[in-house]
Amino acid sequence: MAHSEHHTENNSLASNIEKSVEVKAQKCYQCGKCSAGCPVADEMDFPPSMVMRLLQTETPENDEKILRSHSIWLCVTCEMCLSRCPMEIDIPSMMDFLRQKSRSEKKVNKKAKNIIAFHKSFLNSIRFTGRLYELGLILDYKRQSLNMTQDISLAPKMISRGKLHFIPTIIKGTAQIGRIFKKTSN
Amino acid sequence: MKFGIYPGCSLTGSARDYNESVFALAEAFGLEFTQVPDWNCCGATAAHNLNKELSLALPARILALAEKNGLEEIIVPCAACYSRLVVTRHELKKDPELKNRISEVIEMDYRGTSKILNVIEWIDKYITPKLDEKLVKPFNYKVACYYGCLLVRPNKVLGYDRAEDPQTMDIVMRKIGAETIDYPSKTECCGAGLSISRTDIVSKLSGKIIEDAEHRGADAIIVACPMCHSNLDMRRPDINKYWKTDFKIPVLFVTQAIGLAIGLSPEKVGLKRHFVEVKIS
Amino acid sequence: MSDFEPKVVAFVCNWCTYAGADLTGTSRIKYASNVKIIRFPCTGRIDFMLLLKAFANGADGIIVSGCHPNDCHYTSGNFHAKRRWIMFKELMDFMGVDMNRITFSWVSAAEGAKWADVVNTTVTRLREMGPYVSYRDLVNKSVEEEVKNE
Amino acid sequence: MARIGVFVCHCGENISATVDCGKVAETIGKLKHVAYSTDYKYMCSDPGQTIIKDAIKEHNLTGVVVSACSPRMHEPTFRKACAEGGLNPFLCEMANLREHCSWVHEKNDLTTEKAIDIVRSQVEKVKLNSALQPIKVPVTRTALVIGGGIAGIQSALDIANCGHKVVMVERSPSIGGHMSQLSETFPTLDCSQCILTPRMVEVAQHPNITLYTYAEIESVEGFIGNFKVKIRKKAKSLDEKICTGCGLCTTKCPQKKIPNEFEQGMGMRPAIYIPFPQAVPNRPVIDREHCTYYIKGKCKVCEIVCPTKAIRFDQPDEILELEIGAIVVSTGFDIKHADFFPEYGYGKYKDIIDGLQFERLASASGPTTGAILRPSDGQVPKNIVFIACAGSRDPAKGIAYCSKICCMYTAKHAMLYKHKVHEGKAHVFYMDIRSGGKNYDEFVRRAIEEDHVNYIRGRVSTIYERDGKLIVKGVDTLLGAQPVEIVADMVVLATAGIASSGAEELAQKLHVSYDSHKFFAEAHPKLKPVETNTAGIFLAGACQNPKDIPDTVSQASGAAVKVAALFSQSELTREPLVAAVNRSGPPMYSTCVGCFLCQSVCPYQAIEREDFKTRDGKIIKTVAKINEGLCQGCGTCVALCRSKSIDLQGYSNNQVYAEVVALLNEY
Repeated sequence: MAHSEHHTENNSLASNIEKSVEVKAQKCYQCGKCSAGCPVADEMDFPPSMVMRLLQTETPENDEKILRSHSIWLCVTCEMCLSRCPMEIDIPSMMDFLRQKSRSEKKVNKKAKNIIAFHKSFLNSIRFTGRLYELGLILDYKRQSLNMTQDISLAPKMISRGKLHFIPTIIKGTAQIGRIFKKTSN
Repeated sequence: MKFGIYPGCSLTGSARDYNESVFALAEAFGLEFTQVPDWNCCGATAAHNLNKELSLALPARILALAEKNGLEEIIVPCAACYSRLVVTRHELKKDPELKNRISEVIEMDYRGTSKILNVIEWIDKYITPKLDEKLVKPFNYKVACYYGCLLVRPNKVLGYDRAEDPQTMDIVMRKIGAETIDYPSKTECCGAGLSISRTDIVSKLSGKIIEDAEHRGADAIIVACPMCHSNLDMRRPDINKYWKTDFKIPVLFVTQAIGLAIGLSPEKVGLKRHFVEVKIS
Repeated sequence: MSDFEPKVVAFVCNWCTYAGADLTGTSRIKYASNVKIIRFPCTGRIDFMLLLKAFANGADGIIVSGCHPNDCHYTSGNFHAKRRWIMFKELMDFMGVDMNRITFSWVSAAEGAKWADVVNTTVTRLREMGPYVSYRDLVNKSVEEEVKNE
Repeated sequence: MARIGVFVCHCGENISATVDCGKVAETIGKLKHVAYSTDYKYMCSDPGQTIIKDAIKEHNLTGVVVSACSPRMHEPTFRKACAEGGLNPFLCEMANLREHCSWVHEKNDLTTEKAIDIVRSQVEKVKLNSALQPIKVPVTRTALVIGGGIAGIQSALDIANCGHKVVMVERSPSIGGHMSQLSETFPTLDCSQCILTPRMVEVAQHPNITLYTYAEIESVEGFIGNFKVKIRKKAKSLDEKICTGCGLCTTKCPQKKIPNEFEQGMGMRPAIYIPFPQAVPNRPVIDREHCTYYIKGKCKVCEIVCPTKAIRFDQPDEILELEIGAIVVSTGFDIKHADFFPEYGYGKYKDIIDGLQFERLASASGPTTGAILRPSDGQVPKNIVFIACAGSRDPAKGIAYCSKICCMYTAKHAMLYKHKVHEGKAHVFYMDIRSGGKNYDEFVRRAIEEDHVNYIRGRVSTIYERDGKLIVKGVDTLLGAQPVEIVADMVVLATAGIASSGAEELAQKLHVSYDSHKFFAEAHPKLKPVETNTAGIFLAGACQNPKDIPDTVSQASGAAVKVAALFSQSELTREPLVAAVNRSGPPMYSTCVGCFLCQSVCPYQAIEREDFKTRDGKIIKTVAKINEGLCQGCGTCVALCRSKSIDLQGYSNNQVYAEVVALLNEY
């Protein structure tokens, strides 16, 4: 702790992460156990241990690579990396931070378009009704992602099994939910 | 005895079967629930992916409502909701400043006093003690208990079972007569919230789990999470298409299996709503 | 209160905490300079009346630290210290001495980092508590009053 | 009137980099009673010491404060210098400006002010010091060596060869330790038992060494030169003098299903057993926990078959009381077992073994007579995986340190495997290869270059079983974290080296420090690596931290020299920092009220009774008296004394009070 006081304040992504979510990138010694256990590592442009390594360099070029990566959006928060990390580095929390930073700096990877569209549709749904309205979510997601034909056969089957409602449930506290969204939107 | 229950959105929609089986079990064992009044969605994966504060505020509102209504114990059947609620309680306990800020956001007092039970904890506490006397149709099948991610991770926060090769669900299943298999995919991820946006990944990951269970001779996969269920059950056609297979192994909620074992009808526990036909009864 | 720097005296045993604090130095771990150490052979040697003398002489806080239970170089000195400490604490609490100003800890010869931690948390706490003028006032007042009465 | 000299050391730049030493000397020089104050670059150097000696004479000093490093480092140096300058050495105190000030604070005025406060408190203290004479105590020239592995063996032989008596205590039935379990040793691949066994025999036959196996330390009292040690000789249930070691009993014992400790559980042994063929002493013991007779009350087959009638079922444990002058602790280490690893199956897969188990498989005297076979089905593994850093360097599992020996023995294991199974494939998952040491890195390179061992840089995430094979999932971090999945027949975990079981209890009996991992702590990380904080107790081998054989043997010889040096004198001088009950005459007086509470807290039974008598012999009063030979100066009696009649020389009430006042008040 005291040693780091010698360093000048820097604005690298790693130091931002340390300040915001108390995850210290320099703790990583590159054993790769996170990447080895990550279920989506082979889909990622940078597996988790590589993200850690890029952070450690603290260069603007590599910080940029992370924020523009597909990896941060593919992370499913299954927590396997944290569960097995010998250094107990909270990669999932770090990924949450990186996703938010990537969005706020408008650096979202194009391939992650659908994933974000889904998340946005999800939040839109609860924003106005308080609960998830699954049919609404699917329709809104189709609108946002323009994937009109996806899952076209699923909906009728769901409806026939009573798993999809036509009318959303609206809770009493919707105004309050709206305010929660507003207050946390910064 | 009265408990609070936070069903969560899935149980009112795509996981109606789970909901039905939980309520059927409660009824059979003379247990009564009080729903957390006017509950809202916990925010799930979407909230913590896009907005950390929102991901804490939504569960905090639920917990505050439970407290306000004197619910000392709430059962949360959905593993995803369970995870969000417990994580929120942990984060707010750790950081009193954050707790005050969130209390202000939700316009309610939050103290973090309600006890949160996942479905297995609920079964262990209230069902298991009276299970032997009610058991009429032992569940004589070989099953693969699938815990997924959110029931056991992050283990240090949830403090439930063990992170590798958990056992609690296996123990419950053995109590009703099942043989449980040891298989490594127990806590591998099914693809979770990528179901709609990246169906290909979900098909791949869920397919691996199903293959592992089938390969080791399981007759059924037992789950305790609506998201896992929908990925393994509702996504089965996608999985079979992705892997060019014809996996037929059914996926049951643990509450459904118990329901059958105590003699409830397949309809009563919602088995008819599954996509993959359940030939077990 | 932000500029206030508390004066802290640490009463430590030679074998564990003094050696531990030496290790903090050897390891170049930094900590707040408010603390000054007085070496005793053993925490068993520490007469707790000395703590009151320290407060009377301007200390804002005190650390008492020795070997972990069972690790005492002299077998049982730290147990005797602990027992006397419990009595002393009750008594002082009753008499209105602020026991939050005293940190009692175990730091072994191998726990250099822990020593820095004990010092830093104590100093941080004392910075918030402010100077211990109430005790010094009490001592001075009673002397003045006694003089007056005579 | 007091005339104090103050000598402020820069310690090169160690102190002066953050403390303004000149200012310290100048400020202190202005204090009342300070007759001389100066600063110098290296006070401990010869010219530095000369400055002190000259000043004592020139300024007629009555006390000296050396403001330098920790007194734990150089107090003897400066006390000696003072004595040479004509001042009683106990009139010298040290102010710790280095470890407690310059090294732990930033450079600023506050740090210099703190330094001044520290020096001032020592000036006030030293004013109250009194001239003391050292106490002389005799030395018992017998050493105790605890633990009979290679460390203990080496120490014992070295001390015994210096002509001193040695008592060796080993808790298992044979000496030899882990080294006797090893197959071949790196980096030369010479057979471990071949080089160890002659040494074991030498211990047993050495006229100066008394060996107690199957024995443990019960208690240790006393101090350097004069320890009193109680040893529990556990009942071996036979008369060792009569037993010829023929071993008939061990072959006839009907209870044969006890996991063999020597084979790391990969073989079975009977209840009456000799741990391994080369055991020293080569006599069996009965494991009472598993013996049918002790469990069910009948059997006695061993007694019936014994040709010399040596079996003694009712033999009790024996307690020996020994006078000991010095102690070498060489209790060695244990390793973590496979069940420590949840992600590798909690130990449920038979073909995941630890390093010591592999040693037994590879050993010609092992359960497979040297063939590498899977424990599950006895097949030769065609594909074998070694995992380095299993548990080590893993703070999440509570072990942050590097176990030091694993890189080398993993390379050795892979090499041995390749030498025995030519067509097999060996893979090593590693994080770093730490092969510092003579011919060590060359050895690892040989494994890679000549034996084609496949080194993969990455840690394994999980291992599971499928169709009788072990699936090992890792990544190759040198290929951008590319996934690696190996279908293995056997996995060897290079598990962390940990402190030996019972290390903590032993440390507490010995009153030596130990770290959070229960490894024994050395007195100084660099300059006193063999000593402990307790005078007369030394360390050898892996009880301090995991070490390989050469390091262990070197340290063991080092510890032996420390013991030999101690035994080279017939008397020791001890610091006279002991307690004293006040006395004044005439004829005799003490404020002691004779409550003797001090007696009840004294850990050394050093408090005696003294009667004050009238001229005609009538007792007026009985008061406490300190036996200086026994008192160790802990001062517990001082703090407890209600009438303030006991004081501790060197840490008197007045001295400590003066320190407190001086630390807190500027004047």
